[in-house]
Amino acid sequence: MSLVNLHQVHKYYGDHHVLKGIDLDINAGEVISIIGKSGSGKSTLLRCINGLEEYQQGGITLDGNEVTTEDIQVRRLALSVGMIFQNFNLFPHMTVGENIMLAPTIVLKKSKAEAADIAKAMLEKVGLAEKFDSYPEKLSGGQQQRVAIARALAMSPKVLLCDEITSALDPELVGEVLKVLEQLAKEGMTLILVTHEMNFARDVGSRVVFMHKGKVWEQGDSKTLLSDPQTDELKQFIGAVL
Amino acid sequence: MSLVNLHQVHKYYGDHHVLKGIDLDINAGEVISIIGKSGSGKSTLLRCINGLEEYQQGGITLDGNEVTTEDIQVRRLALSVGMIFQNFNLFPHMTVGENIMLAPTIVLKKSKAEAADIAKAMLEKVGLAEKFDSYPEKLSGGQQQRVAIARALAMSPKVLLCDEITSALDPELVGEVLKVLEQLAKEGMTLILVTHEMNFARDVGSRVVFMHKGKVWEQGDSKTLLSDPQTDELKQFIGAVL
Amino acid sequence: DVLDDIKERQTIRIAVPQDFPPFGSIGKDLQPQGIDVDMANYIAKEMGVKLKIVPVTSANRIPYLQTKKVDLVISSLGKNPEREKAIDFSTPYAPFFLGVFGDKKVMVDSISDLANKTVGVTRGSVEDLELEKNAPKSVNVRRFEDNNTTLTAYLSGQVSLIATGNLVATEIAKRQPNKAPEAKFMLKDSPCYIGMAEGEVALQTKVNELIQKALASGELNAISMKWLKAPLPKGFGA
Amino acid sequence: MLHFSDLLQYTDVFFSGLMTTVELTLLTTILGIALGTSCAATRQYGHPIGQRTVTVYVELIRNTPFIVQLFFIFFGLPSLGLKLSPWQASMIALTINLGAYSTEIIRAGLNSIPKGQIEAAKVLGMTFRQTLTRIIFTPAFEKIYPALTSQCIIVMLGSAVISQISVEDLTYAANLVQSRNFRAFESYLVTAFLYLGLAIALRFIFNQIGKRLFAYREAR
Amino acid sequence: MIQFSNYDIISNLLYATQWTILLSIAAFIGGTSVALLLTAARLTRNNVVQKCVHFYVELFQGTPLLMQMFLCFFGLSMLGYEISAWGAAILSLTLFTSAFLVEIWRGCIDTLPKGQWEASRCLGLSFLQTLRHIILPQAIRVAVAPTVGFSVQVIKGTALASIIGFVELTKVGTMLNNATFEPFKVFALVALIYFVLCYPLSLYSKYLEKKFHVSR
Ligand SMILES: Nc1ncnc2c1ncn2[C@@H]1O[C@H](COP(=O)(O)OP(=O)(O)OP(=O)(O)O)[C@@H](O)[C@H]1O
Ligand SMILES: Nc1ncnc2c1ncn2[C@@H]1O[C@H](COP(=O)(O)OP(=O)(O)OP(=O)(O)O)[C@@H](O)[C@H]1O
Ligand SMILES: [Mg+2]
Ligand SMILES: [Mg+2]
Repeated sequence: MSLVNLHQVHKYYGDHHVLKGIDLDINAGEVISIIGKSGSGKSTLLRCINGLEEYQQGGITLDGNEVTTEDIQVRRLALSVGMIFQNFNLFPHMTVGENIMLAPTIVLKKSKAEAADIAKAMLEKVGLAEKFDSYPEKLSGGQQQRVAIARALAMSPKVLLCDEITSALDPELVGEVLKVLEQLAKEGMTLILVTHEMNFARDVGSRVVFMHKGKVWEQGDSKTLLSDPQTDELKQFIGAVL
Repeated sequence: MSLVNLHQVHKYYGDHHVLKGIDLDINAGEVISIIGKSGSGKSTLLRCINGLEEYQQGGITLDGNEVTTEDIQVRRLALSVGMIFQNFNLFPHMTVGENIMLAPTIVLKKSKAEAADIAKAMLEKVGLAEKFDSYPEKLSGGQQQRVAIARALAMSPKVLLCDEITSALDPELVGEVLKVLEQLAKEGMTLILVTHEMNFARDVGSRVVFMHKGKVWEQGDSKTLLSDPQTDELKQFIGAVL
Repeated sequence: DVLDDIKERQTIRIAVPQDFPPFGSIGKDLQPQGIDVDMANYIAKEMGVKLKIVPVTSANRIPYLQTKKVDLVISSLGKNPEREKAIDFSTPYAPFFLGVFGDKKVMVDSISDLANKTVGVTRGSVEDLELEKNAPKSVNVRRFEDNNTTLTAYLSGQVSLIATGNLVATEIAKRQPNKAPEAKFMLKDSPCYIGMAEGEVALQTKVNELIQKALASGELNAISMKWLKAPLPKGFGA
Repeated sequence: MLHFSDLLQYTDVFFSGLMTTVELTLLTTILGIALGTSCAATRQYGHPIGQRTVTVYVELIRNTPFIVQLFFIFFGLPSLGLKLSPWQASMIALTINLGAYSTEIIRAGLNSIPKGQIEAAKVLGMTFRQTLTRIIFTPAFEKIYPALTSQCIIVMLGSAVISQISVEDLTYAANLVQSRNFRAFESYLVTAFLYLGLAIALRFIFNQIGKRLFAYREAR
Repeated sequence: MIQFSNYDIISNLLYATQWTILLSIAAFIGGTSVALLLTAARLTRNNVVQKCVHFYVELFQGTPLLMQMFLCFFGLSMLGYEISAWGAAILSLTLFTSAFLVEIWRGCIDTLPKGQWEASRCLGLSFLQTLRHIILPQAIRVAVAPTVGFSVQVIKGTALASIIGFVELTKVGTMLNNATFEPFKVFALVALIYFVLCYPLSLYSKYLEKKFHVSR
């Protein structure tokens, strides 16, 4: 059975029809890249998957459980879905270590010591072991984003949602974040990424989903789709970005 | 004689030594791309060239005149140097037309009619003739940046300084701005660009200047430098960005 | 001097209370009326100049005089040594007794009974100074800016004892019979004087002359009858 | 012309007035900010009825003069059977006043927290209460701390009015001295500078506390 | 004995409201005029002038309005300047209002992005031209809302003029209270009238603020 399943999902902002019947099946271990023009509904799609936004029609299941925006449901969901944002959203008044330990202690009720061990292990993973006691504002953008990844990983999620997580970074910092993602992909983590990094999508991703006007316009194996787009819209998009 | 000349320029912010002896010669008609990591001093260098920042040692001349930060001097400089910023800095309370006409009327003392003609011609050039009466906020980022270029061009500068002028734009809007720059380069305008667009630097630029730790670390013909970097630092930088 | 100024101006500025019935309080038209106002009218008429009424509070009436905002203070002003250092006084023009008044339920018969009691008083008034001088140290004196506030404090029940003039207390009794304060004991016999800036001898002489004249002609007595419903005490002003 | 020496014998009057002002200021600062915080949280995230109530309270207080509020509480409420000492009435009036203003200020702070912070907490599985206390409050207070400081000082200066209902604060001292020695200008001038000193001291203390509270800022 | 009917109370309060309004308008005009001068002085970027303005602001923001009134009223006369309660109230409210408005307006000028100054400079505009064409038009739009908002503080500030004996709304309130002994009713009415004066201004200020933010 698929890990994430979307079935005819429709989403409106008021009168604005943003998602127009999305069908999508994602299996454990897949690395999905969602691409598309600004406003095509990529972020909205991600946010529906983890209950940050309501949808009005259709259904989303995660690991067989229905996704809704009820508080309790969202909190239960948070145990299996991690999310990373474009602008990091680290908590500025906590050290890197405290940022990572917070949810394991107050949500998973782990002891401080245990949480600290997890935090250290996760920081190790993203290559920032020495930043445990630094405050976020002292880190570069790339480092902050890696901390955000570590923070999400500390909850040992089954899926990681990433919304343009390298767009706010200076170009020379993009690489270090992508490297971490690549490592995660290798370890078998299920990743759903909204991204403009075509090279990454092609080389690391298993599948590319092209969204256009609130629909999944075209999807398929990442290498073939990007080198041989079928629709004019995707051709044009690839032309503009590359 | 060179159009812009920098000789052993040193610049400090307090104790922070930001430019450490910059030597640079730029001839009329050249298209210079300045690249380098964040914090390497690229913006500072540009801002010294048009008198927005003071420097503490060395000398800068433009068309033979010394550059200082005195008010009168800067205003005289403004007649031959145009600058375009990352975040456009259009005047939000004026229409596109008024934005462009402002300096020609109150600085160059041209008549309204004459200034309007110039504004229209410049808007034509950047492909926005029909936006004369729009307010900036109604335009997309790419269009705003093109207006900013038109505004600078209306003063018929000898050099145009561009500080990462596409970094704040959505990827699909970058192309339209670069196309305008390319056109200007073809017409023989001297351009000094701080940029992360390596393809543009290679294809359109005549020379690339790589800055590192406040120094001009390496420079040369754009095609050869980017395909055959000499220093480790540049190699690493190119590796990270491309 | 001030007397010349008044003549030149053809106007005399006199400070009167507006919160101290029956000496001065406002009518429906917000204009002051009372003994002090009648007295002011009398002085102006006798001097043959126009009258400009300036409403004041007990706390600020002396500063008004010192800062030459007014020529005379006719504001139920009592005499004491501190004040005599700051301003000059005429002869008295109206009788006045100071006392402590209050709720029937509060048992107080003399100044020593005030120990550990709370008394409301208008700041800077003669009764304020009397209490400070003679009352036991343990008395809790609450000082309010003007008589308005002192009375309101009593009537709203914020204090159950106040130190004030006999006439003021009578006035309350007239207006709010159910809350009429009971006289507890007398603090001081303190007739009212007209105040003027220090060293204005000409003005002082003139004012004293006019008071004597009113006393002789029965004018003062008439004012007393009108507002106090009683003639002046025997030997007043002698 | 000026005789400041006449004030010397009243030093203890001024001092005790100053202490009353300081005492009331500190107390109302704490109570007022606590009131403002709960009202702001109610207004921002609470039940619609709670939100409406807070709005009415805030607008009523912000649009009427403090002295009228004070008179209303001290003189008006006893006719409803609620008798308060001048000190209590002042403390309540000042607290209610600061509460209303700080509600608006703190709400601006809550608003200034990027939505992303709240979402980040949400996707980590935190409850709303946890998010409020651990994620929102500290940065929100830091952002509005200067505004809050200024408001507390404004309330402290506004407290000069409570002398009108016989609270023996600093202004009361000035008035008392003035009614005894008739040196109005001198005693008011000295008092004005005492208030100025108090304002400066208060700002300094607030800054010091702020440095402690938001120590992580210093880590830069 | 005089009896005050509700009609008498209300008509007297409304009569006094005129004085409150008049005093507010006078103080507001005085305050904005002085604040304009001080803002202009501050923009000269002359160090000494800026220090002076700063001191002025500290002084009048750091002392109670009531003290300022006492000093204007009793203090100035003691120094030999004749001043009425009305004059003292206007003078002290002007000082108070201007000290706050200078700060508010400075904030408005400071919120404009530095890029606006730099872009103007790069186009060759002089300092005065930049002010006139770029900074002030934008700053004024930002400043309207908080300035209207502050006018509410001015109206409320006029209530203190009652303490130096100026007969306005609060003063008449206390006078009527003394004559009627109905503090609850009188002060509730007084508060209501202030609310009716101030609340529309508060609402208008909020509306302007919103409008400005939307059009940004
Ligand atoms: N909170 C919201 N309220 C109303 N409309 C919204 C909201 N969020 C997004 N939209 C609209 O929904 C559409 C899809 O937005 P979405 O953010 O999903 O696009 P996107 O593909 O992620 O674009 P981008 O690449 O710019 O992030 C857009 O037209 C946007 O204007
Ligand atoms: N106004 C300033 N005050 C103090 N330090 C500054 C200032 N502006 C820049 N710096 C410092 O000077 C150094 C060079 O900054 P500069 O903005 O020139 O770098 P840059 O190469 O343009 O970087 P970026 O790619 O991030 O724009 C940096 O270390 C920066 O922190
Ligand atoms: Mg998006
Ligand atoms: Mg830069």
